[in-house]
Amino acid sequence: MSTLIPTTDRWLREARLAGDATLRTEEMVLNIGPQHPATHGVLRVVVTLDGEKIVEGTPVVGYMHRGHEKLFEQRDFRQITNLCSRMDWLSGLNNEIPASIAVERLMELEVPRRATYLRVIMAEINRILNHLMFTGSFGLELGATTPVMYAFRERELLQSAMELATGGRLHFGFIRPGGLKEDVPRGFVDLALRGIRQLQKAIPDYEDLLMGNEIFKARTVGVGVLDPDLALEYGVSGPILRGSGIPYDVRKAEPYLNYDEFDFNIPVGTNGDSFDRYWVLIQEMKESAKIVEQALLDLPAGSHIGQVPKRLTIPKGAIWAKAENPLGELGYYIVSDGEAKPYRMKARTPSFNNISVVPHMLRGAYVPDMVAILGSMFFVVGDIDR
Amino acid sequence: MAVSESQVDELVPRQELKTLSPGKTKRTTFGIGLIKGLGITLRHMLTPAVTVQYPDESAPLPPRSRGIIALKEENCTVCMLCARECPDWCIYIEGHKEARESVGGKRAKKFNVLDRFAIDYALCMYCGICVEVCPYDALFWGQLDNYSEHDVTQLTHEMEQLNQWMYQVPPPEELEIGAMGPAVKPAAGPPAAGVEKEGA
Amino acid sequence: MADALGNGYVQLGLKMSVLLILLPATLVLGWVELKIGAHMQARLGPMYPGGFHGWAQTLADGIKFVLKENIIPRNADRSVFALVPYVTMLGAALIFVVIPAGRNLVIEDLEVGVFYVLAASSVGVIGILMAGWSSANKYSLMGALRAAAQLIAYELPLVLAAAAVAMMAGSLSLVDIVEAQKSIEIAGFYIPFLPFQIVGFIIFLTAATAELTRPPFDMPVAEAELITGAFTEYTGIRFAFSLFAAEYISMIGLAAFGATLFLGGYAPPHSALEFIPGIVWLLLKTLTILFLLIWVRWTYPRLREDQLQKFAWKFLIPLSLVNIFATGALKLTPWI
Amino acid sequence: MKGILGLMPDGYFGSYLTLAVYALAMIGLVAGTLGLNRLVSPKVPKREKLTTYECGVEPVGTGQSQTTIRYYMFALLFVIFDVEAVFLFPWAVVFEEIGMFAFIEMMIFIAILALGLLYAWRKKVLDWL
Amino acid sequence: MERVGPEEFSRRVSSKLEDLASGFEVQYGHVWARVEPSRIVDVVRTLKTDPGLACTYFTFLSGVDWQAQGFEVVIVLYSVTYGNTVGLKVPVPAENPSMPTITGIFRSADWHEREASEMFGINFEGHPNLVKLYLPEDFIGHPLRKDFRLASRVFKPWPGAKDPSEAAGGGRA
Repeated sequence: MSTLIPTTDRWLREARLAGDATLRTEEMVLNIGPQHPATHGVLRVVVTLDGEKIVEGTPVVGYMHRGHEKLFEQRDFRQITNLCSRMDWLSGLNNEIPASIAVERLMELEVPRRATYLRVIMAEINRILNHLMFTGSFGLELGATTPVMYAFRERELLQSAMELATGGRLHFGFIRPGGLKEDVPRGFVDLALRGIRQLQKAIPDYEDLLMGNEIFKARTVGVGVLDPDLALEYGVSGPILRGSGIPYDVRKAEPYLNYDEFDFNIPVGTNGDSFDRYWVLIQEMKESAKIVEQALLDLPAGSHIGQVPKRLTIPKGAIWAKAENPLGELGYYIVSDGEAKPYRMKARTPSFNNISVVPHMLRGAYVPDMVAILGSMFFVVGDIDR
Repeated sequence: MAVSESQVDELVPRQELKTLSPGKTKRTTFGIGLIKGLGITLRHMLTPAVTVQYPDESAPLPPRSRGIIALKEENCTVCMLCARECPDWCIYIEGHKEARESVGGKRAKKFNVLDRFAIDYALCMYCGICVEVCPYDALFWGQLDNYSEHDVTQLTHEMEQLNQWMYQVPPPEELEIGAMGPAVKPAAGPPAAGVEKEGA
Repeated sequence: MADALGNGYVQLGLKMSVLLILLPATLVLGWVELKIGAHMQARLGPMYPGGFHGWAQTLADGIKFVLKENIIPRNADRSVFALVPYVTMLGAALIFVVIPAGRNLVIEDLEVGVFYVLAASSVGVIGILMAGWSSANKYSLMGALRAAAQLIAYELPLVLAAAAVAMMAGSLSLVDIVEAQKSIEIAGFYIPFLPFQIVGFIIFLTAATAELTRPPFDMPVAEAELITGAFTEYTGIRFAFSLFAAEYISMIGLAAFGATLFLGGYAPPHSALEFIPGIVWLLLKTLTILFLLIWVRWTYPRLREDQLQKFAWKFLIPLSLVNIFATGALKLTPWI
Repeated sequence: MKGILGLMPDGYFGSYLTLAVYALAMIGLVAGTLGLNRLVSPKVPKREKLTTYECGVEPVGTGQSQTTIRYYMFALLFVIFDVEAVFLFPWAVVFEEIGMFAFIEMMIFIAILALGLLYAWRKKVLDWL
Repeated sequence: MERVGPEEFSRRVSSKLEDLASGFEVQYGHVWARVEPSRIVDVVRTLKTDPGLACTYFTFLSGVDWQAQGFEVVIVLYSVTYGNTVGLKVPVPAENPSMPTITGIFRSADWHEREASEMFGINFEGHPNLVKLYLPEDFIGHPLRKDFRLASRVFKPWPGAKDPSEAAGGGRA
């Protein structure tokens, strides 16, 4: 019997060594993207396949390069704020915050407490919006079409709260150096609270629908394991880094705004696999909801913008300022030569580093795993390419 | 370099860093998750849908919603501020100076007269800086949620259309409790009072 | 009149009329699936075409498909590519020949009915294989290989689950199987095989879903990975036939087959309800199974091909072997 | 009753003749719709349109390449078990008449095959490479 | 292992890198230093491997064009253990800008160096695959250099001329 069924790998290897023509297989080069549902955006992954197993997978970026850094050099900071929100279009407000923090530090501007609170509220709502999007689309990539619809339902209320305040649904352009563009209108607090409560009620559904599901577990547990050391070396950040077990969150490590006044936890995964990353996302939504709730109930009265000169000229110098974007650490390195426009403004976007580690994770995975890996690496193509 | 639970506390002394870990999620027997999932979808099937049927009914737009930019022509002084501040250079203004008798009739004063005001919506990124910087309240956001044209060249709109859109401009809304407007410069008066919590 | 009905050709013609029902039934099922799926997702689904809850949505889709350009890519194997809709449709439609809608209301009561259905239902997979290979597209190729792998995984559990029913009934004719279920009668209630074959029923449903390449077993046409896999290159009416029509027709066929095997087919639940025609009961039972299939589709994510293999070989097949043993033991127990 | 070639439509082969007619009718239906489509649909072949789809870039190599299929062993096992199923059906129909003897005999047959499955399992054939 | 303040961390960095770098300073809570191109590999290695520094987290690498004064490559590393940021400024000459690659220490620098290379034209010696990252293969020029003009701002006249008559003539203020 043992000669009848040898272990397959030995058997195939022998056949290959013997040069058996009937068993000759070729490696296949396949382009996944730029027009592919799993890359949700114009990301291209060139994979070399042996059957369905990925031998080598390389992301090809640049299909969406819009030259943000060059454009920054031609604009003043009010204009830059509006440009920033277009990098990671799922978390526009979070993109704007570090840019204006950098200016505030350089100019030693004081931000009123009310503005800081509102910034935190809206940044966290934006984080929830972003996370909802990814929790939904991750299910979609694994073939479950329903979670994304529920996610959009929950997004709607929070989205309208943001729209009520800023007038925009994606590109908010609401942060200004020194505070906010304007104060929020009557009804914002109620609407945001309602949205948060609805989300808190709905989260158990997400947990049951996907995280408790045996098929989902089979598809994600142990798939796309990201080693914590590798993650650090690649500058991976955000939910992905925390999924790998490293509790690095700029909100705690280097508190900006007034995050140190709120009570929230940092969810940290243990295995660094797709499941843990998804788990971190869901938990972060809960924590963000907690922050928003605290901030809303505690919102102080005051002005929405500090004393800001009519014409912003940034004193000479350079600064590196960072913040915790929903997708990870977003920072700007700003060099100023004393004018209104920055001399050089480098945007360090989270998705760029996050996606550069992907080749390591794709090696040896199956094609369907690739979808789970890309889906759980949470990237926005505009954030990679800028 | 996974950080152990004990290390975590040492890392961030400023504030206790509490971490959650998925190890604490409960394990269930095979099949429970599958059945729970079915229960959720069934429950949703039996509850009413949350969507609105778009062309027939549409969700209300908030007053600040950025639909189109309307121009109140009589307020414009051709100061060019909007055109200068526009990050996309999408506003075109033309005008000329005209001498007019003022009411007193003492001497002729020069006025700026607006000849052309056009916005190229193909370039516009809806940032609203022009509305924000306009010192004479000549530009407003109007509500329109399905603005489109068939041809990109038709996206440049002249004064007539921009004036028409003034009818879409909603009345200004009230601010949230506790709002005090921009901080007042110390030179202009006493520091802004009442930064105490009012609650929301 | 009676003479005309007795005429073989007239009878044959009447039997063929079943075909005319199949396409409308596909459209209706497609619409039902859209609506159920939408409501499970807190949406309304199609509402406009036709007026009442968008009943004509799938009809409109169908007309659009007919009007669309039919593209065969340059590198494709043209003849095989064009043959695919015939194969898939044939595989789907052949099942109906033996499904009884009443004691005598069956196109052909083949003696090997169960066997025939199982054979006919796997023809469709050959269509997927042909589509994948002839497209000369790498995604399609992977889809085709997955389809072949899937055939290997689900065929055995399906066969073994059906074999257990054949043991219960002592026949392979579907009419006999229904009659056997009618013979189990307690206080006028006809007890179908379901309570005795609950394990078999679950195995059957699982394997049938895999055979239909429906979620969670839709790996050959996985849209998020392989972009509808084997049918990536298909457009217009060929796409509609190969993918949608074939899927919905075989879905109805397999559901009716399952209803016949496990739920008592055309038999009413109680002897007092005999006056309602058997076709109504068959339809109700078929719809129940269809709802189950749709329900599962809109709830679960997709499995991986190797996971399906493992699931089939390490769980379903041993389980169905045990089921056969249990069925045999049950039949030989004197008190039944 | 006479039929085509005297076989129609009753008798053992008659059933299968019905089947053949049914299949032909189905093919006719599909062919008819495809024909209708040919009549009414536009035909604008363009180079780009006829290119094989590969996510918007020029495809590399061919789609009809020889690739590793990882379920070769499953296929072999499948053949063995499918033959078993063929044996199972005739037995399933008649085993009640023969009784306990047939039951035990078949169970031995199944047990041997199950043992084979177990062996394959232990040899890790049931895992993909 | 404990979290240290930036001042204390700066002292540690300067004592460890005394021979290799200069110009240590703390700006906005981040430690900055100037490093000559020839020393950069050693500096980065020390920062990463020294247990007292443990800057294992690679934040970014980019450039600044100081025109006549050459380029400046900026590398920012972070120590998750000590919660501190270290920024390195590497002056690179304007003529034939070049510096050794640090991909040997941080594999992540691969993409960052490719980006800096195509945007500024800085050559990273020893980089395994220094091809363009974002731009098309045949793109000529280095977009982030100051002498590379933003095309849209060159072709289109400035619409914001203050004097209306000047604006009507399409002139530039």
